[in-house]
Amino acid sequence: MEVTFQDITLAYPHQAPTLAHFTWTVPDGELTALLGPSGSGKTTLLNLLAGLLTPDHGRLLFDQVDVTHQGMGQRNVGMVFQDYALYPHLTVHDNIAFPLKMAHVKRAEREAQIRQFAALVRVTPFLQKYPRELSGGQQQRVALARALIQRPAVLLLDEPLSNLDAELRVTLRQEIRRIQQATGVTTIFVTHNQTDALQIADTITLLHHGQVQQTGTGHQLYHTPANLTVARFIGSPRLTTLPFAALAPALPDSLAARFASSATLVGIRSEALLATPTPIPLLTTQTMRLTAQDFLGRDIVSHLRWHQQDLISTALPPLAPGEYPLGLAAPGCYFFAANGRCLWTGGTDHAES
Amino acid sequence: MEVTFQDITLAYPHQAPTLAHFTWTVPDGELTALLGPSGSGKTTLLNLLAGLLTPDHGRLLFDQVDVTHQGMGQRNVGMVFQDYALYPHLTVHDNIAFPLKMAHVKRAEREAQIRQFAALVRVTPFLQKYPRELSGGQQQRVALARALIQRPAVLLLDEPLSNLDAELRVTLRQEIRRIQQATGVTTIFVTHNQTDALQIADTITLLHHGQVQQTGTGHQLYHTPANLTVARFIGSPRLTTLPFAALAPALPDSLAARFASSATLVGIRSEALLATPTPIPLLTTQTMRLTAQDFLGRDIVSHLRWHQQDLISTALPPLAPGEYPLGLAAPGCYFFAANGRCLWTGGTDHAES
Amino acid sequence: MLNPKPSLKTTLHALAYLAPLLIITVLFTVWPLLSAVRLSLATRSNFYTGRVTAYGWANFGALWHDPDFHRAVQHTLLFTLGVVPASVLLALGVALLLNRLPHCARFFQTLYFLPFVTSTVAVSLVWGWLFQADHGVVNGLIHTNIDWLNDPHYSLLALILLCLWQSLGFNILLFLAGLNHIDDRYLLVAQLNGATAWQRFWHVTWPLLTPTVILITVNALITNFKVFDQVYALFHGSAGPANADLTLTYYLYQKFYIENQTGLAAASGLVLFGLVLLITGLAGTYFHHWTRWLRKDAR
Amino acid sequence: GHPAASSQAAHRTTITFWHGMTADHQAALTQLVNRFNRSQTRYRVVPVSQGNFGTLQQKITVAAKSDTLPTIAQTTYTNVPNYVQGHLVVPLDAYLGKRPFQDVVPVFRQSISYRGKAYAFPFSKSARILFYNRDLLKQQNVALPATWAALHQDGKRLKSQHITALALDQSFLTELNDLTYQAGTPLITRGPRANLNTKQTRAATHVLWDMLQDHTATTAGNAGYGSTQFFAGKTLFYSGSSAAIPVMQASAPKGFHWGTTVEPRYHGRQGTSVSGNDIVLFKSASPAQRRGAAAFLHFLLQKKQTIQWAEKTGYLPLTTSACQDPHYQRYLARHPNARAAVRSLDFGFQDRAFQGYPQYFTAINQSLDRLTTTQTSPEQALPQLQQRVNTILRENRGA
Amino acid sequence: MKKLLIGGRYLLLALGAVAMLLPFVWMVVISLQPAATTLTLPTFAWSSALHWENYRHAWRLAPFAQYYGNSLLVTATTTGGQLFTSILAAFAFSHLHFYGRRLLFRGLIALTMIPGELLLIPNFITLTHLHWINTYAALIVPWLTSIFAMFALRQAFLTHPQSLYYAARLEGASDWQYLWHVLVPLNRPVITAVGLLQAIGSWNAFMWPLIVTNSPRLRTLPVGLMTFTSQTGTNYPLLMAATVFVVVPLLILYLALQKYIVAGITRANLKG
Ligand SMILES: Nc1ncnc2c1ncn2[C@@H]1O[C@H](COP(=O)(O)OP(=O)(O)OP(=O)(O)O)[C@@H](O)[C@H]1O
Ligand SMILES: Nc1ncnc2c1ncn2[C@@H]1O[C@H](COP(=O)(O)OP(=O)(O)OP(=O)(O)O)[C@@H](O)[C@H]1O
Ligand SMILES: [Mg+2]
Ligand SMILES: [Mg+2]
Repeated sequence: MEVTFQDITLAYPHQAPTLAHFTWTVPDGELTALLGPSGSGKTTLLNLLAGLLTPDHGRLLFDQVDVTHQGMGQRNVGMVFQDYALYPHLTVHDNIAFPLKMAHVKRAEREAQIRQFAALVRVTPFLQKYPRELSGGQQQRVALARALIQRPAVLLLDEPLSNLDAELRVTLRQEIRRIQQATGVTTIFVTHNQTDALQIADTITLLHHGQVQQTGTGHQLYHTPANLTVARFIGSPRLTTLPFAALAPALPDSLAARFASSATLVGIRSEALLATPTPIPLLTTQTMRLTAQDFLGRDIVSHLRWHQQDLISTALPPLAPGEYPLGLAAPGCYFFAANGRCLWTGGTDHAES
Repeated sequence: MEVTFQDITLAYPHQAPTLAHFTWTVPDGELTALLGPSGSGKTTLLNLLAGLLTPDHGRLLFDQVDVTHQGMGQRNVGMVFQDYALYPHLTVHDNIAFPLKMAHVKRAEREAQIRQFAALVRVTPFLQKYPRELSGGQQQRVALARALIQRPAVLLLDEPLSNLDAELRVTLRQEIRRIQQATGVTTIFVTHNQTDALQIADTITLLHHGQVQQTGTGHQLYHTPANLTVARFIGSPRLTTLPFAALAPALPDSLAARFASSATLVGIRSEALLATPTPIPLLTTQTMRLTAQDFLGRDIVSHLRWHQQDLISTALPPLAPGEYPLGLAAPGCYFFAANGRCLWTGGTDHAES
Repeated sequence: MLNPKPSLKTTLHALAYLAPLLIITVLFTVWPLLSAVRLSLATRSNFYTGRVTAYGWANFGALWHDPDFHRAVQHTLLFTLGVVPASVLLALGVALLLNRLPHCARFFQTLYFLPFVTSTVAVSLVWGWLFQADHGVVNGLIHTNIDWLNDPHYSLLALILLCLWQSLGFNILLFLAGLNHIDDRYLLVAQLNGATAWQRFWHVTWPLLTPTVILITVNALITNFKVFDQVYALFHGSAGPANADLTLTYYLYQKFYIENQTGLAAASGLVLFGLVLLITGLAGTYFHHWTRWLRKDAR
Repeated sequence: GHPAASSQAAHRTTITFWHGMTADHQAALTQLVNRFNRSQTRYRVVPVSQGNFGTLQQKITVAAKSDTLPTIAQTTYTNVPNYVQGHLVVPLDAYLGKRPFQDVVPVFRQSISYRGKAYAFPFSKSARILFYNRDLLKQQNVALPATWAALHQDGKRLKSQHITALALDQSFLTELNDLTYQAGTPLITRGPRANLNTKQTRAATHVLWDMLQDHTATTAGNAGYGSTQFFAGKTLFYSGSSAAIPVMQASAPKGFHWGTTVEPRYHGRQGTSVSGNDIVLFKSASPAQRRGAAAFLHFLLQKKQTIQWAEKTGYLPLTTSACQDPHYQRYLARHPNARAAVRSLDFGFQDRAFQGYPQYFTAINQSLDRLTTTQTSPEQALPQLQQRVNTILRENRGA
Repeated sequence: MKKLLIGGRYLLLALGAVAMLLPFVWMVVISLQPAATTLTLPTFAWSSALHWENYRHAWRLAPFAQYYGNSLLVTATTTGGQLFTSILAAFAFSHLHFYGRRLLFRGLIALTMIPGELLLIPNFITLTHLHWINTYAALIVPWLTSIFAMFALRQAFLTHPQSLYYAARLEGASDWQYLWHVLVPLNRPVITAVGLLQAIGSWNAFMWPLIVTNSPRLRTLPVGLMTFTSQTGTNYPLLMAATVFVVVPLLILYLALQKYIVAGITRANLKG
């Protein structure tokens, strides 16, 4: 099922529109990750899709069929709610069984499926418990099982893994991916976790200010961001920015001249600042002061200072504070226009094409 | 305030104890991160601390004072609940104001503080809204403001950032850190996000199977895990394990001989498998087959195959699939005993001392 | 839906759910009401045949000039004022005491519910006995020798006490159900937020209980405005000494069934209707503000 | 169900009889009805208890408005004018003839007719009498009062002994009726005309009101009946209905001796209110039912039936011949307390029935209630009452 | 301190309980006094023997077995009907959106303000036209709805998080299924309480059954209580005995349902 938002506007009562003239197409049979800052309207989008909200204006198409005014019962959409929405009076078993019961699935068949999905999300030991007797993560898993068991035409997952530990998270996202690929159900996966998004999504859409900022694979969003917002949002640690003017003198003359008038900001990924010598081609080599290093597991975050600018690198080995000559690699270095548009992405000028 | 759990046992009705003879000390004035898989009892621990639960057995000490049977009102504990528990009948403003109102803080003073904390968690535009009109992340931030404004003696944060995007997450965890350091309030921070834990915690405690597995700084837990559970839980991608016997022939003889009888499992961190040549001292160099590479932002996850074992490396550059000679570095390589105890951690044999 | 837009379709759908209630209500309440309106405007009619020969406002005029009617209105207002706030507050108080009682909760709840189970006739007899001037228990308790049921100064108070006592069980039960509806965690959080017991009640329990409070208050207003059975039973089919307990419904009953003054009775019924409407309307407007947080469609 | 009996029953005309009798009275009535049903094969009377008289009245009202009235029902003759106006009832004489009424006790006959036709058949009748505490009477050395004045005088003397002379029911309307009748100026006279604010009425009212004021008399208030105080030994006399005699007998404390006598005189005349219920025949009844009803009423007037009714219930026999019947006289000899009521029949009287009587009744009761429970004096209350009743009469004349 | 508070709570409750209990005790005590029709209320006579046979006599004086059957039938059907119609309407008023919703709701509430005494006659006439007088239909049908019950249930339904409704709808439940599979079980305490209150009202209803029926075959218990009162006096002990056995089924019902009324589902299941 391909889902299309056509020029949709939606405003909650007494406030500015959350979505204004919003247009977006979710490709059929793919797993699309929806990223965006808190409050950017991700849940609102899902609610529109599910039919919980009706747009003030615009149309919503499911495979070219206008469903804007269809009731929620008719759309066959499955959803994991951000607050799980488990039925407090039903046991875990009955919560998972609910969609099947509604569909009058035979008892034996139902039980088999419940067993299967409960095992999948690892809640088998809790089947006879009530939601209030579960931990946060367990509740989330029950909600996930309940949405998956329904085998909907469109599956909406609103942060389905936010309360799970790393291990479970990996397992479940792989399962979601597996189920999605096996059934080919169009899936939208809202998450704040970029690894989740990058790991399982076919495409990623970044939502901000009520607009789609960019749609693409994780690689595209990371390496060729459409604009500053995307570049800043994707990647951890966050993109370091400095005025183009500050860096220009250090750049190769041709590059500096080419963007002198258009670029206002430079963005530098943490892995683009390297210890020299290095085989990687560099834009420039500058002496920077290492002020501190944080050890975060396998990452070493180095805080650098250069010409009154703070920079961050994750590509340095453990070093004592002091001055070092560091190289700036072209990939991982972006130039942005005043309106935020990305002008240059480390040599692959996709943004210009 | 130093918090001590002394031999605490707690079982929910009709089930095996969630905590059994649990002993743990939370150091005074520090920010302790509590990690653990979903359902391991983290929320239960916080509830015990807050007085929402009374242990079946054992004592709970606040600065050596037994508070096991004190009511929650007397403990002056602030808490962010995993599901926020915002008052549905109060606006955001009044939700945040609640603890101050209870403490009869003067109006002007109260308003000033509310303004300050609302700005801190970036909910100022929503002050007059009701919780149900907020997005998930916004609700979470309100809950955080409500807990922080109370200036409690012990602050308990149950996944306070799980629904926030990376940027907000960084900002808020730095704020939490700042407030914690400024006020010196003993803080326990439950999280599934290791970066959060590694970034801001003074110490990290890993809870599993109702027991503390290890307490230490992030560096300690990562580089010198006490046991297999810890080593597996911390670090992403997850630790790869293979039978000791499989690796033994490739190891230096002295090392292989020394652990031949005690070690059963080897754990290898993804950054310990390197492209050769490399300046880092290696345990061994082996030819491995690169089967695939995933590009996750700045990480490249390489899937390797060697002697029927699957291995993962994040230290390889982009390469075409094929056979490569790869080095195994000592740091990031652990030997474990059959009971899971860590015997050797890449040369720094802390586990033996 | 989150942003509801009623349409013909949704209206028909909703009507299907409302139909059973509406059909019976129209047949047995709305229709009779219309005939009451007709009666109230009839100035000349045959009581038995119901044939009306002249219409006008005379019945309302007659009420306006009838001192008994004035008395009835006055008593009804006084009575309601005496019963409703006290009944709601007392019931709430008892319900709070009973709520989550560690031991014997069921036992006490049953005791408090007893008066409501017992039929009004028996209850009134019992209270007639309790209120006796000479050996009455009430006088014995407060060391007075008031002739509760024969002294026009006290008989309304006696009625108020009886109704308070009897309605308590009803309201307590609803309050208990309402209290149970409140998620405990809000109280726990409030406790963590440093709220004292009183603060917890006032800032958490009470606002979350508003739907129940509204229900009980509106219901109490309506039932007590219509009080009749208790008057009839307590004063053996009279309106108390010197008409001191003449309430609007009693007035209506008297006009209708004893004096056969249909028009007056219907008119007084409509005045009563209007009066309750006005007062509950005022109460409703007041409550409207309280329940802002509950309303999902608009703020 | 015996098949023969039921097929026979199918041929019978059913006469529905709504009444307001319960307990022992209902049992006595059922017995009478059964006997009637056995005595013939054409009609079957089905008695239906409709609770008490209040609910019975309400039920008749409701049934009248929906055309579901029974064949006959118990009611008071004072309702007859309203029923006639509503075209609900039919005269009995057309079916019963005049003859059966000739034997009816004269005072009961007063209430039978309205506008020259017999509508109300007397049924459960009683008279107002004076109960006295035998022991107290002897102890205080008081004679049975012949006049109201004597009663008041005795009362003043008894007051020093903390004894109240007279206990009255909640309302003293009956006694006031008696007094004004005795004074020769009934409250309502032909017309109908209300004489509620005349000198005589005021004087008569004062007889009772003064006694209440100086506590030589007391009303029962909410207890309803003065027998409570009477049995408590606090009052010497109790003015009450003869219908209460059987109940009084049952509820008298052990060792309490009491007797009955006729009401005192006033202005030298005797006069006693007779009250109770009657039976009316509704228009909705079919001719056969009407005939059956007549047969049943005829049956009730028979000496055997009416005596049995009187003995079982404490109501008065309906016919003069029954009163004089040796059988009944023997009964009176055995039950001396029942004698006063029968004696009262000689000077008994009944209120005049007129349209609007129920309203009048409510109005006067309310006024009297005000006299007893508040500081209002007859001079204040009666003019108002007169006015109100005038309005009532005027309105009903117009209707 | 905590103990003191709890103690105070019990003390207050116990004091109130005496006031609540006293009339009931009195009722039972009177029911055991020697029976006779009297004009006055008997007073306590503790020393005398307890006349349990009053209950037997009272039972025999009227067809109470028949009355019991009728009361049970009428109460069960009207309460069931009221709950059914009110649940449906409460759902519409709390979850559905339609034109005139607020107006209709307020209008219905307003209708409860009309005194029943005013409606009695027109309703009786309606029943006459329907030929329902003296049938079970007359006892039952007009009482198959209760606006109060609707109001009470709507108030409760309003407080549930909407996400439950949406989740159910998305999972393929119709409104009807959501109502009966989720909303009703979730609100069991309130529904039980309201049902109980309605049942008591129906059980004790007096005027209506008396007016619309004519034969003892159809009459209900409260009408039976009239047997003991007449114009000339009341048999108080028997009346009280009968009242006791009228009340007892309600008490049993209450005791049976009590646990459902105070068993919250949304209660956080933390110990302590
Ligand atoms: N019912 C509502 N009434 C009014 N405003 C609302 C309502 N629901 C959401 N909003 C507002 O609309 C905006 C978008 O909300 P939405 O829930 O879609 O955000 P989100 O992207 O899901 O955020 P999060 O990641 O924090 O869950 C927010 O600013 C929120 O305050
Ligand atoms: N009220 C309860 N009744 C019964 N069992 C419970 C209850 N609350 C929690 N449990 C069980 O106790 C265990 C620990 O729960 P807890 O909520 O402490 O986990 P957690 O570490 O907070 O997990 P998560 O990260 O998923 O929130 C879980 O297995 C859970 O099922
Ligand atoms: Mg959201
Ligand atoms: Mg938890």
